[in-house]
Amino acid sequence: MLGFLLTRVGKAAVVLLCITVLNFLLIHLAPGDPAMVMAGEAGEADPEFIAQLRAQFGLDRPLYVQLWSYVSSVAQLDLGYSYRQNLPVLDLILQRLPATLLLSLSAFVISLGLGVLAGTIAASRQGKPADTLISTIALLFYATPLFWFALMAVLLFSVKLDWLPGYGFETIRSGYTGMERVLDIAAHLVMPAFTLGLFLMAVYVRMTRASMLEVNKHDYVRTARAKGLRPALIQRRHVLRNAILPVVTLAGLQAGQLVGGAVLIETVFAWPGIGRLMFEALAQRDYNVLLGVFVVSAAMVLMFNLVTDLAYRLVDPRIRTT
Amino acid sequence: MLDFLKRFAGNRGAVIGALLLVVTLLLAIFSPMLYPQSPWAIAQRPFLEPFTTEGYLMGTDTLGRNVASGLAHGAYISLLIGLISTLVSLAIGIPLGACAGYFGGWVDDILMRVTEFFQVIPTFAFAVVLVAILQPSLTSIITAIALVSWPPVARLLRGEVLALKSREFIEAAQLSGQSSTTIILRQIMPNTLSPVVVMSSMMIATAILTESALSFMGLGDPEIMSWGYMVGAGRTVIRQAWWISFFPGLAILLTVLAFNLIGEGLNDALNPRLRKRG
Amino acid sequence: MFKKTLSAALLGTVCAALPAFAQDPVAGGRLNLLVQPEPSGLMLGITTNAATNLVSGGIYEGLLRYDQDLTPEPSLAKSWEISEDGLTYTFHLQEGVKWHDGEPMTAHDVVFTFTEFLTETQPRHRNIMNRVASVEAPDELTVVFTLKQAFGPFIRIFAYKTAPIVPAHIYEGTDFRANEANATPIGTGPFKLDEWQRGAYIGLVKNEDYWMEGRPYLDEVIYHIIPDAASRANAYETGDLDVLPGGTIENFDIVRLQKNEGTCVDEGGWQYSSPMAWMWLNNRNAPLDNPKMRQAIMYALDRELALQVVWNGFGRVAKGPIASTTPFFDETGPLYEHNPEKAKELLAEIGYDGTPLRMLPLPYGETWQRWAEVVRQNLAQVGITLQTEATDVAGWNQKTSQWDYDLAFTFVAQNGDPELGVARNYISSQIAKGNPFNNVEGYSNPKVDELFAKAAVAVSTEERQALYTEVQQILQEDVPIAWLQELSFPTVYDCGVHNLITTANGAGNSLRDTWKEQ
Amino acid sequence: MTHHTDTPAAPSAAIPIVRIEGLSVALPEGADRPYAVDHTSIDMYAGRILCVVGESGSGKSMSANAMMGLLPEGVRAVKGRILLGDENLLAFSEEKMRDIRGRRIGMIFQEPMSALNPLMRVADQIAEVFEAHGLLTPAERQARAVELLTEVGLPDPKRAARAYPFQLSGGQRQRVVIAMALALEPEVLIADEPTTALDVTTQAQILALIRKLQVERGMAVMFITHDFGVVAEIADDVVVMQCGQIVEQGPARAVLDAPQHDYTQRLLAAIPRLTLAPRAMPDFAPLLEVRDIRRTYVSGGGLFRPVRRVDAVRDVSFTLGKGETLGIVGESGSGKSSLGRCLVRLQPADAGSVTMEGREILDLKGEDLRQLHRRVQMIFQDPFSSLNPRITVGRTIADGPIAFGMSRAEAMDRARALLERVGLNAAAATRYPHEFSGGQRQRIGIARALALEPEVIVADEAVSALDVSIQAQVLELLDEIKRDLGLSLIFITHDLRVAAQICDRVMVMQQGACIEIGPAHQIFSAPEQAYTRSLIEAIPGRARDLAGQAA
Repeated sequence: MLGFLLTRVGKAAVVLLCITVLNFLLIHLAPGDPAMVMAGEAGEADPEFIAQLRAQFGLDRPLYVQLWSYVSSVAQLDLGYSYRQNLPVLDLILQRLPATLLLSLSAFVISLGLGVLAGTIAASRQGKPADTLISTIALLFYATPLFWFALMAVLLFSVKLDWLPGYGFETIRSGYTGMERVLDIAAHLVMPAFTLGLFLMAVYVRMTRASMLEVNKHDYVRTARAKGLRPALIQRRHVLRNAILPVVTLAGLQAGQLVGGAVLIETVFAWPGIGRLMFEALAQRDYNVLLGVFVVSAAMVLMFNLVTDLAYRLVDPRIRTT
Repeated sequence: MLDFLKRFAGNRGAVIGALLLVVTLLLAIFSPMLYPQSPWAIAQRPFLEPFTTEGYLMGTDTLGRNVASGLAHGAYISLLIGLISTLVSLAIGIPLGACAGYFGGWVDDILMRVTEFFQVIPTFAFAVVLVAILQPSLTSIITAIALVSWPPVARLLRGEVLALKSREFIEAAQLSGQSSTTIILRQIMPNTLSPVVVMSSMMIATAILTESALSFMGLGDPEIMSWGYMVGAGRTVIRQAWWISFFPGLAILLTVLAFNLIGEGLNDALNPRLRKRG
Repeated sequence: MFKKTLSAALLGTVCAALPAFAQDPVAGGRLNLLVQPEPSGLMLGITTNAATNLVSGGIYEGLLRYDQDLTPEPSLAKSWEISEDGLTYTFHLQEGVKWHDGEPMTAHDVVFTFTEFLTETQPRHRNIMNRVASVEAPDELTVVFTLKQAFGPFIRIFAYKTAPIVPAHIYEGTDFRANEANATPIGTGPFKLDEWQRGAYIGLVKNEDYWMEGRPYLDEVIYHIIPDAASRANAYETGDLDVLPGGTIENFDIVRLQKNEGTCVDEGGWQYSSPMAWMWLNNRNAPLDNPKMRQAIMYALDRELALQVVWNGFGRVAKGPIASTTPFFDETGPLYEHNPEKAKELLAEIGYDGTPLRMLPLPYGETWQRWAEVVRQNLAQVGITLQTEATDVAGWNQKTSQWDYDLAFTFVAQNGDPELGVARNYISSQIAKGNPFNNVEGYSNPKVDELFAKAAVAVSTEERQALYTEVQQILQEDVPIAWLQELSFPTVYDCGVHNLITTANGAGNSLRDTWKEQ
Repeated sequence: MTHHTDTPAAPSAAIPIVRIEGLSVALPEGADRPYAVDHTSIDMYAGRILCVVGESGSGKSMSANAMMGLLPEGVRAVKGRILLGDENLLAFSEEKMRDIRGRRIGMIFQEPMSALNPLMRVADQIAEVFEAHGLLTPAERQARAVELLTEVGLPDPKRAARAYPFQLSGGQRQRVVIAMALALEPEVLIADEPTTALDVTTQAQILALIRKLQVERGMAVMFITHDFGVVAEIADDVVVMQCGQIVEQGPARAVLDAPQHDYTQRLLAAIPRLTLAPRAMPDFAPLLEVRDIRRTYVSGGGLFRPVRRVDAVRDVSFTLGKGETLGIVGESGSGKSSLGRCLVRLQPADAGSVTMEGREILDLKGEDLRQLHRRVQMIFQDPFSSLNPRITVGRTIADGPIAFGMSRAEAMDRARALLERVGLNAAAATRYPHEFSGGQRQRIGIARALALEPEVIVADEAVSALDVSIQAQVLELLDEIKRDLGLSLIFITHDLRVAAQICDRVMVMQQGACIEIGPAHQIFSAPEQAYTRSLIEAIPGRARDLAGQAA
C-alpha cells in the first residue's frame, strides 16, 4: 500500500513538472504581458513606467532564465509572487482553495451519489415509467449547457422564490459562527454544487444503469437468485457493488472535467474559488498565479484520481491483494 | 447493414435523434436560401417579440437582428465546430491509442503518460486558456476543443486494441505474414469502428456544448454567428428578452440530444453484447 | 482665475444645498456596493484602475475635491490661494488629521507625496511635475507649489485619485512598489480597510478618528465582488446590494431596474473623467491615411442608433475631440451626421477598393462587443469590410500600443481639462510606441501641436478658450480618430441611500457624506 | 473414480419428488425456434441422479431453469406443470418461489469462475443462503459455512471461508458453489454442467463429491451435461434431448448400452474411444527438433513490487517427424499452449533451440520469420474469436497468400478451392464469419492454415469448443487432410480421448515440463508416470470403454 502511494506520488510529481513547463511556455505565447495590462488599466503609461513594471516582475530576463527560476522555485514548493497583487501566489491560492475544494468535492459526491442512486433505480425498474423518467431527465441534463442551468436556477430559486442565496460563499459579515455558519455556507453551496454536478450526474446515471444491466447478466447474480435472496438485496449486495466499479473508475478519470468546469460555475455564482482566480489571472497575464492555479488544480485532479483508486481498492479485493 | 438499420430503427430514441439531426442538417444546408441576408444585418427594431412579426418568427435580438436567421446560419457553424473538432481529436487519439495498444511496452508507457498528462489538466480550464492565448477564432476554438477531448479516444482505442490483439484472428494474421501496418489498418481498425462511432457522436455533442460555454466566457469568435455566441450575447438580457438566448439554447439542447440519442442507438445497434438482449 | 478661498464652514452649505425634501442624515448602517472587476490592489498611489479608484476613495484623500461642475472644494486642504501670475499655489491643511495608524498627517507627507512618491509611480504625474519648480512646506500645515510657468489645469490635479496623499512615515526610503504595507493601505480617509476576502468582498469600516466632525455616517462599506453581470443585477434585486456603481451592470438591466419602486438612477459622478469613446484610426496606413476616408467612416457611422440600441440612450453622441462636460468644449462643425450616401461619395472619390480593414473591439464585455457589431454593419452598408479581431485586455493593449490595427475601439478619460486628458491624443510629441494612451493613431499636425502647447500655458480662460476652439475646428475637419460617444455609466441605487454622488468623481469620492435610511 | 456405480432401476411404485409434466418453454419472438423445451415430461426420484444429455441448444438447461423459476428474460414456461411434491411450481408467485430456491431446490452452475461474487468473502456468500431464509444468527451462519466447506472437502476450510473467490482454484470454487447449494439440505439438486470447465482430474473429484453427498442425503439430482463420459460415470437415469424434445429416456445402463433412438446412437458413436490397439508407426523422418525449450513469464518488477517468475515451459525436448501427429496433453496451466505458441513464434522462447531441417527457427527475424510462417501454421481454439468478423471468409483465407505476393484473384481462387476441400461451399467465400456455425468456422480456420501450404500445423485445442458430433467430423477432416498432404501435426488438447483417437505419439505435460512421451497406445495402456496414470484414470466413462473393450 505504501509502495503504491509512493509510486503514485512520484508519477504525480513528474506530471506536475511537465504541466508547469508546458504551461509556462504556453502562457508566454499569449500577446501582451502583465505590465501592458496594468498600464491599460491605469489609463496611462510611458516607456519608463512599463520598463519599471517589467523589471519589478522579472520579465526583462531571458525566457529560459525565467523558466528555470520558476521551475526551481516550484520544486521547492514555492509558487512565486503575484505581479499584480503583491502577494505570494500560495497565499492567494490558499485563500481560494477551500471554496473550490468544497465546491468540487460536493459536486463530486452529489454527482456520484445521486447518479448511482438514480441509475440503480432506473436499472432495477428497467423499461418501467420510473426508468423512462430517469433516463430522459439524465439525457436532458446531459444535453443542457451548464451555464444556462445556472442562470435559470438563480432566476428561479434566488430571484423569484428567494429560497437560496444566488451568489457568494457565505453571507458577508454575518457574524455567524459554528453551526449557523455551516448552514449558511451550505445554503450558498446548494446551487453551485448541484449545477456543477449535474452533467456528471447524468453521465453516472447512464453509466450505472448500463453497468447494472450488464452485471445483472452475470452468473453470480443467478447464483444469488438461486439462493432465494430478495431482489432488493441482490441488487444492492451483488449487482450494485460490482456495477459501480467502472463508474468509480470513470469518475476518477473525469475529475479533470469537474475541476475545469468550476471556472464556469464560479463565474455565475460569484464563488470565490481558484477557477475564477485562474480566469482573472489569465486576463491579467498574472503568469505566476495562472501557473500556480494550474499546478494546484492538476494536483487536485491527481488527488481525486488517487481517492477513486483507493476507493476502488477498498471495494475490489482483487486489486487490493496484488 | 440492413440488419443494422433495422436494429437502429427499432430504437425510438435513435429515430428521434436522427430526425432532429436531419432537421439541423437541412437548416445548415439551406440557411443561405432561407435567410439570404447576413445574420448580422440589423433588420428590424430590437427586442421584437417572437411570433408577432412576419419574417421574424423568433423575434429580433438586442440590435434588431433576426434570431431565426442567426439560428439557421448558426446550425452550420455549430455542426462544423462539433464535427471538425471531433475529427481532429479522433485524428490525434486513434493513432496514439492504437499504437499504445498494439505495440505495448515502452511505446505504450510513453503514450499513456502523455495521455494521462492531458487528462490531469482540468479540461475546460485548459480550453479556456488555450483559446485565450491563441486569441478567439474558429481555428483556436476547434484546436482547443480537440486538444482537450482526445485522451478518452486514445484510452478507448488502446483498450479496444488490447482486447483485439489477444484475439486469435490477429495472431492468425501475424502467422499469415501480414505486416504490423496491415494488421492494424485491416484487421484491427475496422473492429474498433463501432465504439469509435458511438463515442464520436457523444464527442460532437460535447464539443457543441464546450463551444457554447467558451462563448459564454466571452471566448467566442466574433466573426461567426454560432449558437453559443447567440446564447452568450443574449444571456445578459435574459430577463427582458428570454427568446434571444432561449431559441439558440434550445437548438443546442436538441442537437446535443440528437447526437446523444444517435450515439445510444448506434451503441445498441453495433454493440453485440447488448444485441443479444433485444 | 481660480482665486478662491473656501472655509470649512462652506461645506455646510454644500450639504444644505441638497434637495428640499431631504431628511436629516442618520448615522450608522452598512452600505453594500459592488466593485467590478476585483481591484488588483488598494494602494491608490500605485494602482490606479477604476476599481481601485472606487474602493480606495474611502481610504485615501487628495488635497481637493471637485463638485459636479468641477469646482474645487476643500478636502485635506481646508483652503488655498493662487498667486495672480498663476505661479504659486499655497495650500493650508486641515488640522488634526491622522493616518489610519494613528500618526499625524503633516505638510511633510504632502511634499513627500508630490516630490518623491507619485513622480516615481505615475507617468502622468511625472509630466505634470516637470512644470513645477518646487514643493515646499514652510510649516506643518502649509504646502507651497511653485510652477516654472503658468499652467491653467494645475488646480485640477489634486483629486484623490490623481494625487492621493500617502504616508511618508511608511514609504519614505523604501521600494514603493514592493512595500509590504501596500497590502494594508493606510490613508486619512473616512473609512479604513478592515478585511479583504479575495474573490468575495472588500470590507471598509468607519474611521472613528476622522478629522471631520460627525463623519462619516456609515459604519461600514462593503464592496461585493460578483464576476457575472447577470448575477450582479440579480444580487441587487434580492436586496443584497444597495448600490450598483456605474458600469457594473448592463444598460438593459438599468432600464429594467429603473422601473422598480424605490430604485434611483444617477448619471452623475463622471464629470471629472468624462470618459469618451472613440475608434483609433491608424493614420499611418492606407487608406486611413486619407482624411476623406476617415470622414467617410464618420458619415457611415450611425452613432445615434448605437447610442439608443447599444447604450440604451445613456450617454451622448460625441461632438468632437473635447467632451461636452469638459471645460473649453465648443460645438464646432462639421458635425458628422449619419449619411451613408455621403460616405459612399467620399469613398468613390478616393477610389477605395474594398480592401478589408482590421477592427479591434474593446474586450470589456457584451456592450462593447455589440457596439463593434453595429459599427461593422454600418461600415458594411457603405462597402467597407471589417475583420473583427478578438482579443483580451492584454492583447488589446499590446496591439494598440504597437500600432498593430486599422480601427480600434477605446475610451479615454478627459481628467477635467483638455490639457490633462485631450492633448496627449493628438500632439506629435506623444507619438511613441508602447503606450496605448497617447497619440496612438499617429496623427501629426504642427498647427495642432502649437495650439495645444499655447493653450496649456495661457493664463486667461478666454485666451485658452480661443486656442481650444481653433484646435477643435482643425481636428473636426481632419478626423484623426472617429469620436463615437460621451459615455455615461449611470449608478443604480436604492433610493434610501442619500448623498451617494456629490462630487465629480462619483461614489468613489463621496461616501464621506453618504447616509442610509434605517 | 474408478468404478461405475450402478444403482438399480427406480421402483415404478416410488413417488417422484419432482414431476415435470408436458412442459413447454417458449422462446422470445425471432429466436431460431418457437420452443426451447417442447412438451417435455421428466420424473425425478429421491436418491437418484438423473442426467439430462444433449448438445448445445438442445434445451437441456431450460427445464432446469424453469424448475428454479430462473428463466432468462423473455423466456416463459407456457404449458405444463412442474410438481414439487404436489405443488405446481409454475403457479407459484415470485415470493413463494424465493422460499423454494435454496431451501428445497439447490442449484450448481457451469462456470465456477463466474458463479461467485468476486467482491464477497466465501463465507459471507454461503451465510447469505441462511440469511435469505431467515435462519440462524450471523455467528452461527459463519460457523455453519466453515462446516459446509469442510464437508465439500476444501483443504483449509477456515482459511477458505475468509478468502475471496479469486484466491481459489476452479475446483475449489465449484466446491464452494456446491456447499452453497447444499447448505439448507434441499431435496432436489440441479447441477448444470458443473464440471465442464474443470480439468479432468478435478472433474473426477467433483463428480465423486456430488455422488457422495447425494447418497448421504438421499437427494434427487438433475445433472445436466453434454458429455456421455460423465453420464456413464454418474447417472442412474438418463434423458437425451434434441432440439427441445426428449428423444430417449430410461435407466443409464439401458440408454448407454442399447440406445434406441438414432440420435442417441449417433452421439454415442461420435465419442472418441480410448482405443488401445497399437497403431502402425512408420519411421517418420525428423522435421522439427525441439531442444530444451524454455518459456518464463516475468511479472511485476516495478520499483516496489517483487519480480514474479513462472516457468510456463521448462526445458522441453522432442522431435516431430514428417507426417507425424504428435499430441500434447496436460491440464490447464501445464504449459502446453505456451509451448505451441513458442513453436510458431507467436511467443518468444527464453532458451533452447528449435531446428527445422537443421535450421534454427527461434532467432528468425523480419523477412525470415515471415518465410517461416509459410511452413509452420496454426489452428486456433475458439471458432468465434479466430475469424475477423469484419472480413469475408474468402478474404481471410486469401490474406496469407496475398501477403506473400500472390495476386488477389489467384488467392481468392485458392480460397474457394480450400473451402471446398474442407467441406464447405465455394460460395461461402463472400460471406462473413457470423453466418457460419462453430464447426463450419473451425473448418474455415483449417482452410486458412492450409492456404500457405505449410508443412507443420500446430492445432491448439482445435476441437475443444465443439459439440461432440461436430468434433468427430472435424477430427476426421483434420486426419484426412493430414494424410493427403503429408503434414506434420502438433495436436494440443486437454481431452485425452481426442488425443487417443488422432495421435501417433503423445507427450504429457505437467507444470511446464514434459513428463512422458511415447506412442499413443503405450501411453494409454502402460503409462510410466503416476501423473499420467491419474490423468487417464480420471477420464470419465473410461470404465465403460474398458468394459466395452473387454466385451
